[in-house]
Order: sequence, then structure tokens, then C-alpha cells
Amino acid sequence: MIADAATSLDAASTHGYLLVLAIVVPVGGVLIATAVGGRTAERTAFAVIAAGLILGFAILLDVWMTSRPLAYVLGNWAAPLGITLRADGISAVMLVTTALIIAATALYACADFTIPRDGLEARAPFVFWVLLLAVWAALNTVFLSGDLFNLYVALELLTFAAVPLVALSGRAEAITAALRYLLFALAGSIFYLLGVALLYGAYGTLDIILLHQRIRPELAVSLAVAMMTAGLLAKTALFPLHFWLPPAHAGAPPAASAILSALVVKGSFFLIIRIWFDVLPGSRSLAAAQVLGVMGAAAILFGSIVAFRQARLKLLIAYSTVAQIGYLFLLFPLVVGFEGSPWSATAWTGGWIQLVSHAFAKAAMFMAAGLIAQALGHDRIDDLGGVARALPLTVLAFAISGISLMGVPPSGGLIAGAYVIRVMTRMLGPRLELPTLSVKVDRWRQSLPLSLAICAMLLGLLPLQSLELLQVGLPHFLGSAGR
Amino acid sequence: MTDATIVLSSALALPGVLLLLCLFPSVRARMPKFAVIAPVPALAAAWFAGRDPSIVFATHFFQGHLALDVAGALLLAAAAILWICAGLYAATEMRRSRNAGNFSAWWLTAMLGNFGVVMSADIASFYLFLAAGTIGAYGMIMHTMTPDARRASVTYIGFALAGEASILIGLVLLAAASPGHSLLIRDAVAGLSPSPWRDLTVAFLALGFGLKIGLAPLHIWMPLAYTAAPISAAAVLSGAAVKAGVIGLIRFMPFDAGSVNVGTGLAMAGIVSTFYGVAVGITRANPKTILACSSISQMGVIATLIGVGLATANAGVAIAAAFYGAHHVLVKGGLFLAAGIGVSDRRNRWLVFVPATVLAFALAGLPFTGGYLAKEAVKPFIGEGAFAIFAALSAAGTTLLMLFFVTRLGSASHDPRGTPTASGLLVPWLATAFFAIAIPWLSLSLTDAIPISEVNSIADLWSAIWPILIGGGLVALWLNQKRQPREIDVASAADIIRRMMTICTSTVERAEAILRQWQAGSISLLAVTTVLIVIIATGR
Amino acid sequence: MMVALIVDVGLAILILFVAGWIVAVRSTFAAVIGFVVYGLLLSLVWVRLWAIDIALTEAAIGSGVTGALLLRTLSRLPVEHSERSANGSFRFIAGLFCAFISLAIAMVIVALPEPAPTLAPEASAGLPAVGVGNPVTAVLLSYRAFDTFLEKVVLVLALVGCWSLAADRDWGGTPVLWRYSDPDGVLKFLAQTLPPIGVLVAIYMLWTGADHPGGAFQASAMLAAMWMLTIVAGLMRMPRTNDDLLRLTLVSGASAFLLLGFAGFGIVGSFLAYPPDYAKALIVAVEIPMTIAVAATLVMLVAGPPQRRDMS
Amino acid sequence: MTSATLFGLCGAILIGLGLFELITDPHPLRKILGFNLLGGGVFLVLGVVARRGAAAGYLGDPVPQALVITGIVVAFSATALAVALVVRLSEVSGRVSLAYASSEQTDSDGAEG
Amino acid sequence: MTLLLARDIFTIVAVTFGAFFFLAGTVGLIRFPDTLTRLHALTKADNLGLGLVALGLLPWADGILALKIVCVWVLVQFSSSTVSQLIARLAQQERPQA
Repeated sequence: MIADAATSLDAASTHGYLLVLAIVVPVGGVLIATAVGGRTAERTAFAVIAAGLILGFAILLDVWMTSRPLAYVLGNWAAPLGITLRADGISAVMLVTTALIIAATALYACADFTIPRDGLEARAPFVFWVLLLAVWAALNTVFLSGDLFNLYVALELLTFAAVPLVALSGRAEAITAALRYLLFALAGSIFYLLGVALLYGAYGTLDIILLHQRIRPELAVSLAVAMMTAGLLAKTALFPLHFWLPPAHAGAPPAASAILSALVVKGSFFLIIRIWFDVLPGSRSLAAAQVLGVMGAAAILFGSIVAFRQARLKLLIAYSTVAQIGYLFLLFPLVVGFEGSPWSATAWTGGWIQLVSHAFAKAAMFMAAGLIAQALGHDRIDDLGGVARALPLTVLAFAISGISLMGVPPSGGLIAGAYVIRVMTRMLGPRLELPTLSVKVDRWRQSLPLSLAICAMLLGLLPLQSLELLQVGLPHFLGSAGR
Repeated sequence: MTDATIVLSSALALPGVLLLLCLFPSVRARMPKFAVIAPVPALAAAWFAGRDPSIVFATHFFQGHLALDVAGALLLAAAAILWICAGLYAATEMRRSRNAGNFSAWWLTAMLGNFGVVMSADIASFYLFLAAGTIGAYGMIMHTMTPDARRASVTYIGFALAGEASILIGLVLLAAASPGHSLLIRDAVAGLSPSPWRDLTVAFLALGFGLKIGLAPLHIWMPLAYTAAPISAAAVLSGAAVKAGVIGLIRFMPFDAGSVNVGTGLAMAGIVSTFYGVAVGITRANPKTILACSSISQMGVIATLIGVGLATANAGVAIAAAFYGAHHVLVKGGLFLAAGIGVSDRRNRWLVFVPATVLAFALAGLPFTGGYLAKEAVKPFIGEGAFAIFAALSAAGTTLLMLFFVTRLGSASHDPRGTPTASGLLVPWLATAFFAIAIPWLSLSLTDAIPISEVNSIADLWSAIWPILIGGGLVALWLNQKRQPREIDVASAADIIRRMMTICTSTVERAEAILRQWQAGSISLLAVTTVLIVIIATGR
Repeated sequence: MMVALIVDVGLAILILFVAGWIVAVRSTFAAVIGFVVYGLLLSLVWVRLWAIDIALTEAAIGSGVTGALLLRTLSRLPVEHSERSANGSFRFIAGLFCAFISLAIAMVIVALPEPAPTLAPEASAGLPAVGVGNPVTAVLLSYRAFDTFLEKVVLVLALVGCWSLAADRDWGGTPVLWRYSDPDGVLKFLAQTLPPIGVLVAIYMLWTGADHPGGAFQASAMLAAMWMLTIVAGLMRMPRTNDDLLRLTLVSGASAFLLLGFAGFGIVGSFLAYPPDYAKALIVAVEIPMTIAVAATLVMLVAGPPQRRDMS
Repeated sequence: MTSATLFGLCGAILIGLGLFELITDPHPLRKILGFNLLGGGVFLVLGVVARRGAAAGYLGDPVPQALVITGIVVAFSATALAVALVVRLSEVSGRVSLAYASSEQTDSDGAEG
Repeated sequence: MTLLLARDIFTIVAVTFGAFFFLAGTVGLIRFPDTLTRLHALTKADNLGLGLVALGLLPWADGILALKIVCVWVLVQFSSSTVSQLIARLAQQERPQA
């Protein structure tokens, strides 16, 4: 962003209004769906999704073509007084990723959450569709906003949208999980808000670019960054702050789990990246980055082993999320450690590819697990024998996404993939008689997770050096290789 | 796209395509037959490369490179032939199995990994194929789902994970030191010498690959796995798949720069396991177990060879090791097939006995067999001075072990009602035996890259024969004293591993049970916050 | 000045005492009462910090509505709960960490830069363009209107989340506030007398908020209180949660913002920008539905998820 | 020592107290109270920042003041949602506790909060 | 002059008495045995205490402000009387023998 701070501060870019629309359209969807309810909720959702996909790709294209960040000054009140929306490379990528996954999830979910034709509004569908749009609006705000307090509101929006999704099933465990999630997330966001307050107290602005220009290494900044990072870590569920995640993600309906695991945790992670690489000046604390890296490594080891030992498929996937979150944080020591060298650019790109690929793969896994559970009436891993014959496409989707989780070389390889292998051997395992299917799962529904999984796989094969897009509008902390 | 590109990528493409076809149950059922032809392109590739050692194919396989040098071509050719023959054998063997389809899915995965490892020229794809090979092997070992098979597969995967981890660390260090972060193995290894972590890198890699080839004391998984796996699987695993470790050592050890410490260590481990294999083998009853122990011993020889080369910075050992390994591929694979057929069928017992005996002697280096050439090839490196004794003793030990194996082969199956052996089993075995003898000569005539002194003076012959005679004498003595060889106790060894694994996983789980509580989670939030505050505040 | 400082010290000590009491006291009911007191004292602090708007908001929402909500909850929870409180060593360690964090924050606060950075000049410079006299209102509804807009959405979401906890069969039913039936209608009398005055006060707050302390939140809190009073007294019925009018009311605040934003697109050429000459009119025009919407949301949030039993 | 700084320190202590309550008290409702204490402290810090920023004829910087108002409303929404969860939990499971009852994710200590 | 002095004295006296009633009310709230008597003490504090304080402040306030002060007092009267009614009935339901 610093590269052209001046321009993005003064005037909005020509297509800046796209950013507003990207946030406002889902919000409008939420309002309409809430106001009218009934079948309208579902219809609104799909209308919004169509529009949102177009917007996302439009923004991506603009950033790619101009290779300059988009900016929009809300209400003509420029920072520091007003709020500026900005889209740099990573925001654009995240926007598109989110749009795609939300769309796939919606298609997947309309079998579970369709509202009966008699139009009488039911609880679960109404809540799901409204909150799906709300999650989207919140995420887009997180990706686009350039103002720290506005980001706080966006975070809370995200939390309030995610927590009811966790509790949607209404079972006691789900509600307990949701309550834990809410309380912990609230603590996290209050930490973040404290950091915001201190930064404003020290520099009198909340705008990311202005902060980057004014900020100096001093006690206030250290404390603020520490509090914000810690709070966001709690929301991202990095080991050892992950305790709320597995029950919450495993207890939700599959469509909701896909959103939560693939996207929601990424929101707070994105914010950590913003703070570390956009707000902080060049001299980042390598020691702190290494601490994050160590926690990440611990998360990989821990999450993988616990996942390997799980008895239920959804819990296994949830724990693999814990492990995968660990991978994301390896980015910090690598990028900061190699700062200025080509390696840091590679690490940066690799980290983002890993993030996006994991988003697709994890969504696919939860969808596949949901189909399997729906078909078999259970998701006990030991009794999955022969399901490969019953639901070939679904199992294929699970396999591919599993490979793309473990196989993005040189990631943890078998260490991370042991649990995938275990599940696959069960699924392909010997079973003379076909498992009795309680529900018939039609083919196009199976193809949704498959397509997501294939996206994840292809992402894993992208060459690491070739993506300048991911570095559009970043401060020059990366090495020359990628630029 | 050059024809080289086509050949090399088709060598991987065909198994890959067949593997994808396995997704369709109808095709999967018939896959064992199709799987036979899967290695043919690989054989062609090896032929092309072997004919003119100067050319090196290179192609873009996604982001990876493929290449084939002479060493690779030797191993690839031998492996491909073994995969074909064993594939034929498997087609017959699996006729009775209820899920042959799954077996051949694993089979193809392992094959893909095996070929890929030999041909991949960059770190990323090498690691990918290594993992694929391990997964495939895991599946094949587990295939019968008997308790022993499960235990063996668990043990195998446990060790494999450890090996993978060590290799991965090594590879990451290697890539980090690589100039201009090129992922080509050649550049990375060449650029390793200035790196501060050179010995560390090499040590990690050597440890990992040493585990893959079952060096003592990292060998525990080997007898279990090969004993539990189906015959055809055991044949390809012990013959071809295990060579992934060999090729790894050949490719990744910096012979030009050399590394005295690691080299010495590797050689020591090699010597130990050379004799350990024999010592354990002659106490076992099950022919398959004996063969597995012989594999430990043979891999020990190769490890010694490479260790010496690494210690003395002698790049020549690479090709020698490949040659020795290529011979071992076919011999060991063939002997496993023989062990599978057994001599129960009186009519064609000699069809098993005689070739098996020949192969046994070949492994010990009997003149005019391929084994003789193999021994000759390694002689320049571990043939002089103190190593001469080692070579002789190892040959004697091999003889002892292999003759013992042949006797077990006879005694193992003295059931009066001998069922006639299906020709579907017999033909592959005979073919393998033939190639085992022929391939070394063939390859020698094809390429002059293999440094073998063209001498068959009496002295040389004698130096090759007397250890065999000693070995024969020893086996006579050994068989005279009537002590009952033990069945291998899979349980004991496997349970040690399993207990180790369960201990560590269950500790992790206990930790998780604590961390899952609100108290622990929230206190760790406070702790993380405090740590971050302190570090960032002091670090600035 | 000295006297003022002494008063402040006393106030600070009092607040800390109440807070400590909330933490220490055994009965949850007592803690909730303590929290209401805490809120009131906090609004005094806001007065001392010359933030009258915040003081009003804190007293109305932070203390008043939250207190009502918590008391309501207590009456719904089972009185006895077998909770073994956390063990001593854990409390000790946690206490140490908390103390450390407080200490760090205190150090930073003492070391905050002098002169303090401020946006007050910019804010006052912008006032003429906004047309209101109260800078806080200007920030809320013009400079940082986007925050306020999103925060309206947050309220709606909180309500949806709260409703989502109803049982499936209760969906679309009616939430239940207290119902108090009194024979000689004292409460009814109050509920008939007070609301007109309350609504008047609310309107006054809303109008004066443009130029003096006060504004939408305070007004909506007042409205909410009045509405609850009438409902509790049985003068009005709680609306059904699937009632169209209610739904429209709930989203009207955020929707008004949205429309205004697009109007800004059209007229001034920027989202959420006001045409300079009749900016104040627009702001008040947005505040009216916003106030009503927030009031309705507050009542609904206090009332909790819909139910179908009772139906008095 | 100005009164602004004084209340700032007061806010710092309130943050500590609220955090302590939020973490140590097993009863969910008390945790919610703790969260509100904590929030009050943070808002106080923000208010102190505002007060110190008095300029241009105003007795405080209006921007942080507006932030506090927004924050108070958000905190109230959070409280309402959390409280609704607690009530629902007690209706469904008859317990008011953060410990899991189900066999799947049972915490090793039953009544842990 | 004397008028001003008289106003000061009046205010001081009234506010002081108001404060005294508040004090007394609080003491009663703490010391009295049962709900009803406590209620009695409390209402005294509200009515007289607040009333006197408001009365004492009136002379200092000009028109609209004075009106506001009176409004405050009246509203408090309304609510406190109602609330004390309700509490009293509650107390009676709990202890019918009282």
C-alpha cells in the first residue's frame, strides 16, 4: 500500500465503487432476507451470490491489470477523519476465493436448507441463509477496510455471524461449543480493540497507511501489536489457543462447517497479516515471528497426531484444520527472517497459495464428510468400509483434497497426511456387501466438493515465483525475486 | 516436445492413467491383468537412456524435472522387468483374492513412486514420488488384513514416517542452501559444499535413506513387512521399491565434495548390517524372512560402498552401486517368487530348485553369473586392503545365508499332497531368474560406463570362489547341528514399535484433553499475550 | 482543581471497589446488581471526562438495558448450579498474568505522548459541511458513518442469532417479557402516565443530539424502556417475531443508511456523502428510523428467543 | 497527575479485573459480566485518549468518543447473544456450565468452566 | 445583597437537609430488620431527600432548567412510589403472616 499511499489517500481510484458494492451488496442481502424471510431468503442469497461473484472477479481483474491497489474514500472524508476502503493483491485474491467457496456452499446447502414450498418460514433455513450472507459481508469488509476500528466492527460482525451457525443444530454440545467460541472470540476482539485504542492514543489516526508512515518503535506500539496479535490468534485458533475450534466446527451442519473452517478463521489471520506487514514499519520483531512459527510447528505436529487418533470423520477434519492453521503461521518466520531476500517473496507467495488451497480443500472435505454422514447415517471412521463404492465421487473429492493438504511440496508430507491415509484405507478398505445407504445422494451434489478439491489440487501445483499479483500494493519488505 | 520427453513422461503417465482408471470399480476388478503392461514404457525409457549414456533427458513434469542417467537407467530397467514379471505372478496370485482391484491400485501407486523416484531430477517431485511409493507399499503390506499384516503395516508406516521426516528436513536444508533456489537436485547438491549445515544436511538425508534401505538398527520393519506381504508384493518391495533408498543415496550424497564423518558412519552401519543380516537370517525358518534378512545384508554392502565413496570423495561409487543394486533387484525379486511357489509340486520341483540355487550363488558372486560382475564392479572401491577381507567375508556370509535359504525352501513345503503349480506362477519366476543372470552382462555389453576390469585371470576367479566354498562349508556345519530355526515373532518387534507410537500419541491426546478445557485455553491466551508483549517490547 | 482531582480519586477508588466486589462476591445476583452500579459510576466518570454523550449512552445501554437483560436472564436460569470454582493455583497464575497485563497498559498510558495527537480540529473544521453542531454526532453519522452503518447490521445479526436459539416449533412465536398482573393497577397507571413523557423526552434527545449532547442511541434506549414498561404492564402485546411490520422496523435503520449511501452515490458522487446544503435534514431523516429500529432491537434482545407456550 | 491519567490507570486495572473474572469464574453469566468489566476498562482507556485530545475548543477528541459509543452498542449486542446462549443451554441440558456433557468431547474435569 | 445571602443560606440548608435524609434513608436500608421497614426508609430518602435537594437548587436555575429539575423530581416520585408498591406486595406474598 505504501508504494502509492499518496494517490490512494487523495482520490479514489476510477473503479473504487466496486469495493463499496462488494461490501454493501451482501449487507443488503442480509437486510432483505431478514425483512421478508420465507423463501425470499434463499432467493436473495442466490441473487447476491451471482452479483458477488461478478464483483469479486471485477476487482481481481482491475488489481491484476493495473497492478495497483484499488481505493475508495467513503463519504469524501479522507483519512484520518474518514474511512478508506482499499483492495491490494491479497485482498483481491481473498475476495474471489471467498466468493467461490460461498457459492459452492450455497449450491451444496440448498438441499439441506431449502424452505418448504408452502412458504412457512422455518428456523434453520432462515438463519442459515441470512448468516451465510452476513459472513460474506463481514469477510469482505475485513479484506477491504483500511481503518483499524472499522476492522474491529467487521470482526465482531464475523463473530456474530459465525456463532449462531455453530449452534444451528441446537444440540447441547453445539450450544456449549458456540458459547465457548463466542466468549473466547469476544476476549480476542476486546484485546484487538485495546490495541486500536493505544495506537490512536499514540498517533491520532486509525488509517493503516498513515499509521505505517507515523509509527515508531516504542512501548505503546509493542503493547498494541502484542495485544492485537494475541487477540487475533485466539480468533484464529492457533495452537495452543485452538480449544474451541474442533467441537465448534465438528458440531455445525456440514455446509456451516465448510464456511467456518475454510473462511472464517482466515478472516482473523488476514488481519494479523495486515497488522504485521502493512501497519508495522520495516523493522518487524524477528523473535516474535519465530514465536509464531514455533507455535505453528507445534500446531502442525499436535493437530496431525490428534487428528490421526480421532474416531469421527468430522472431528478428524476439524483437527486437521488446527494443523493447517499451523502451516499458515510458518509464513511469519520465513518472510520476516529472509526479509529483503528472494526467499521471503517465495515464502510469501507459498504461504498465500497454501492458504487459498487449504480453504478450497477444507470446504471440500467437510462437504464430502457431510455427504458420507448423510448417506451412511454416521461418520465413524472405522465403519466407512466400502463407502468408496457407494459414493465414488465423494471419496475421490476427499482423497484429492487430502492429497492437496499433505502434498503441497515440501509441506509436512506424510507427517501431515497420515490421518488422510488412514481414512482413505478405511474408505477403500474391504467390505463385501455395500453399506446400506439411508439416503440417496445425487451426482451433481457429489460433484461440488469434487470441483472444490480439484481447484485446491491445481493451486498446489502453481509455481511459487510467478505470482506478482499477491504482492501488489505491499510495502517493499519482500525480496526482488517476485517483483 | 522431444521424443525423449514423450518417453520419459509416458513411463510415469501409463501407471498414472491406470491408477486413475482404478476409480471405476468395473475396471478395477480387471486391473491386475492391465497392471502387467504398466512398466513397459519405463523399460523403453531405460533402453533409450542406457543405449547412449551421454544423453540426459529433461522434461517439465508440472513444476518438476525428469532425467535419466546411466545409474538411473540400470535401476529403472531392472525394476521395470521385475515389475512386469511380478505383475504376471500377481495376476495369478490375486485370482483368489476378493479385492484384487484395491491391491493393484496400491501396486500401481508403489510402481509410480518407484519409477518417479528414479527419474525425478528436482527435489519437490522426488519427495512427492517417495511419499507415493511409501503409501503404495503400505497398502500392499496391509492387503491381506490379517493381524500380522496390520501389525506389519503399522510398523512399516511408523518407520516410514520417521524416515520421511528425516529426509524432509534434509531436503528443506538442501533447498535452503541451493544457489538461486533452483530445485534441481544436481544444482542443490553441487551448491551444498559452502553451506554451513552441510554435514547436518547430509546426515539427515543419509539417516532417512538408510532407514528406507533397512540398515541396522533401523531394519526392524523389513522382515515384518516382507513376511506379511503377498508374494508378488514382497518381491517388488524387496527388489525394486527398496532401491528408492539406494537411488536417493546416489543422487543426494555429495560425492564430489565428500563428507568424511557421514561417510564413515554410513560405511560402519553398512558393515554392521551386512553381517547382522546373515546372523539373524540363519536363525529363521520362514524363507521369506530369510530373504528379507539377506536384503538387509545386501543393502548393507551397498551402504558400505556409498559410505566409502562419500568418505573418500570418490564419485565413481555411484554407478557401481547402481549396478550392484540393479543385479540385486532381479535376484531378490526372483527368489521371493521362488519362495512363493515352493517345491510342493513334485513334477517341476527342479524348475524351482535349480534356478534358485543358481541365483543364490549368483548373489554370492559365483563367476560367470551376473553376481560376479556385480562383485567385480564394487571391487575397486571395497576390494583393497582391509576391505578385501570385508568383501570376502560378506560373500561367504551371503553364500551361507542363501544356501540355508535353499534348504529351507526344500524343507518348508514337504506336504505329501503337492498341488500342481500354475504355469502363471512358474513362467514369471523363470523369466525373472533368466534376466537376473542375463541383465548384468547385457548392460555391460550395452554401455561402457560401468568400470569393470576386463580380467578373468585364475587369480580373480579364485578370489571370487574361495569365499563361496567357505560359505558352503559353514552351511554344512550349521545344518549338521540340529537346532530348530525359529519362526519370526512378528508380535514382539511390532509391539515394541506400536507401544512406542501409542505412548507418544496418547501423551499428545492427554495433553489435548487438558488443553480442551476452558481454563487451560484461556490461561494460554494470557501466557501468549504476555510472551508476545515481552518479546516485542524487548526485541525492538 | 485540587478539589476536582480529589473527587476523581474518590470516584476511581469507588469504581475499583465495586468492580472488585463484582469479581469477589459469591452470589451471581449480587454481582449483577453490582454491575448496574458499576455502569452508573462509569457514566459519572464519563461526565468527569467531559464526554456527555458517552455518559448518557453508558447509563442508558451499558448500565440500564444490560442490567435489565441480565436480571431477566437470572430469573430464567436455575438458581442452584453445582459449579466447583476454579482451584487456587490456577486463580493465582491467572491473577499474575492479569496483573502483568494491567501493569503494561498502565505504563503505556502514563507514557502517552504529550501533546496528545487529536482529530478535534479536523472534526470541527468539517462541521459546517455536515451542518450539525455536535461533533460526536458528526463523527457517528458523517465522518465515520460506515462504522455506524455496520454496527446497525451487528444489532440485526445479534437479534437473528438470538432468535436462532429458539426451538424449531417455536419459530415465529412471541418472546416473553415479564408479565406482572397487579390488581389495583399501580403499574398500569405508571405505564399509562410515563410513556407520553418518555416519548417526548426521546424526541427531544434525538433533536437536540444534532447540536448538543444526546442523540439516537440515548433516544432509542428511552423508547425501548417505555415500550418495555407498557408491555410488562400488559398494556401492549409483544409482537410475533414473524410479524412483517416488526421485521421491517428492525432493518429500517440499516436500510435507511443504505438508501442514504446510494443517494450519496447519485447526488454527490460518493457513497454515504451528504449534499452540503441539506445535510442536517438528511441526517435527522436517517436518525428517526434508526432510533425506532434500535429501540425495537433492544426490546427484542432483552425479550430473547420466541416462544409459543404462554400466550396469555 | 491529571484526572485523565488517573482514570486511564483505573481503566487499566479494570481491564485486569475483568480479564480475571472472565477467565477464572466457572459460571458463564459471570464470564459475561467479566467481559463487560473488561469492555468498560477498554472504553475508559479510549475515553482517556479522547480527553487528552482536547483541542479546537472541544473538551475532548470527538472521534474516540464516537468509537466508544459504537463500542458500547456492539458490546451490548455481544452480551445479549451470549446470554441467549446461556439460557438456551440451561433449557436444553439443564446445566449452566461450559463443560461438555457428551461422551465425545468430555473434558477430563466434569464441572470445569 | 441580603437577598442573595438569603438565597445562599436557603440553598445550603435545603441541600444539607436533603443530604441528611439520604443518609438516614441509607442507614435505615442497611439497619432495619425487614423489607417493609427498609422500604419505608428508602421512600423517605427519595421523597424528602431528593425533594429538598431539588428545592434548594431551584433558586439558582433559570426558567427551563428549573422546569427540568421539577420534572426530575416528579418522575422519580412516580417511579419510586410504583416500585415501592410492587416490592411491598411482593414482600407480603412472601410473608403472609406479616
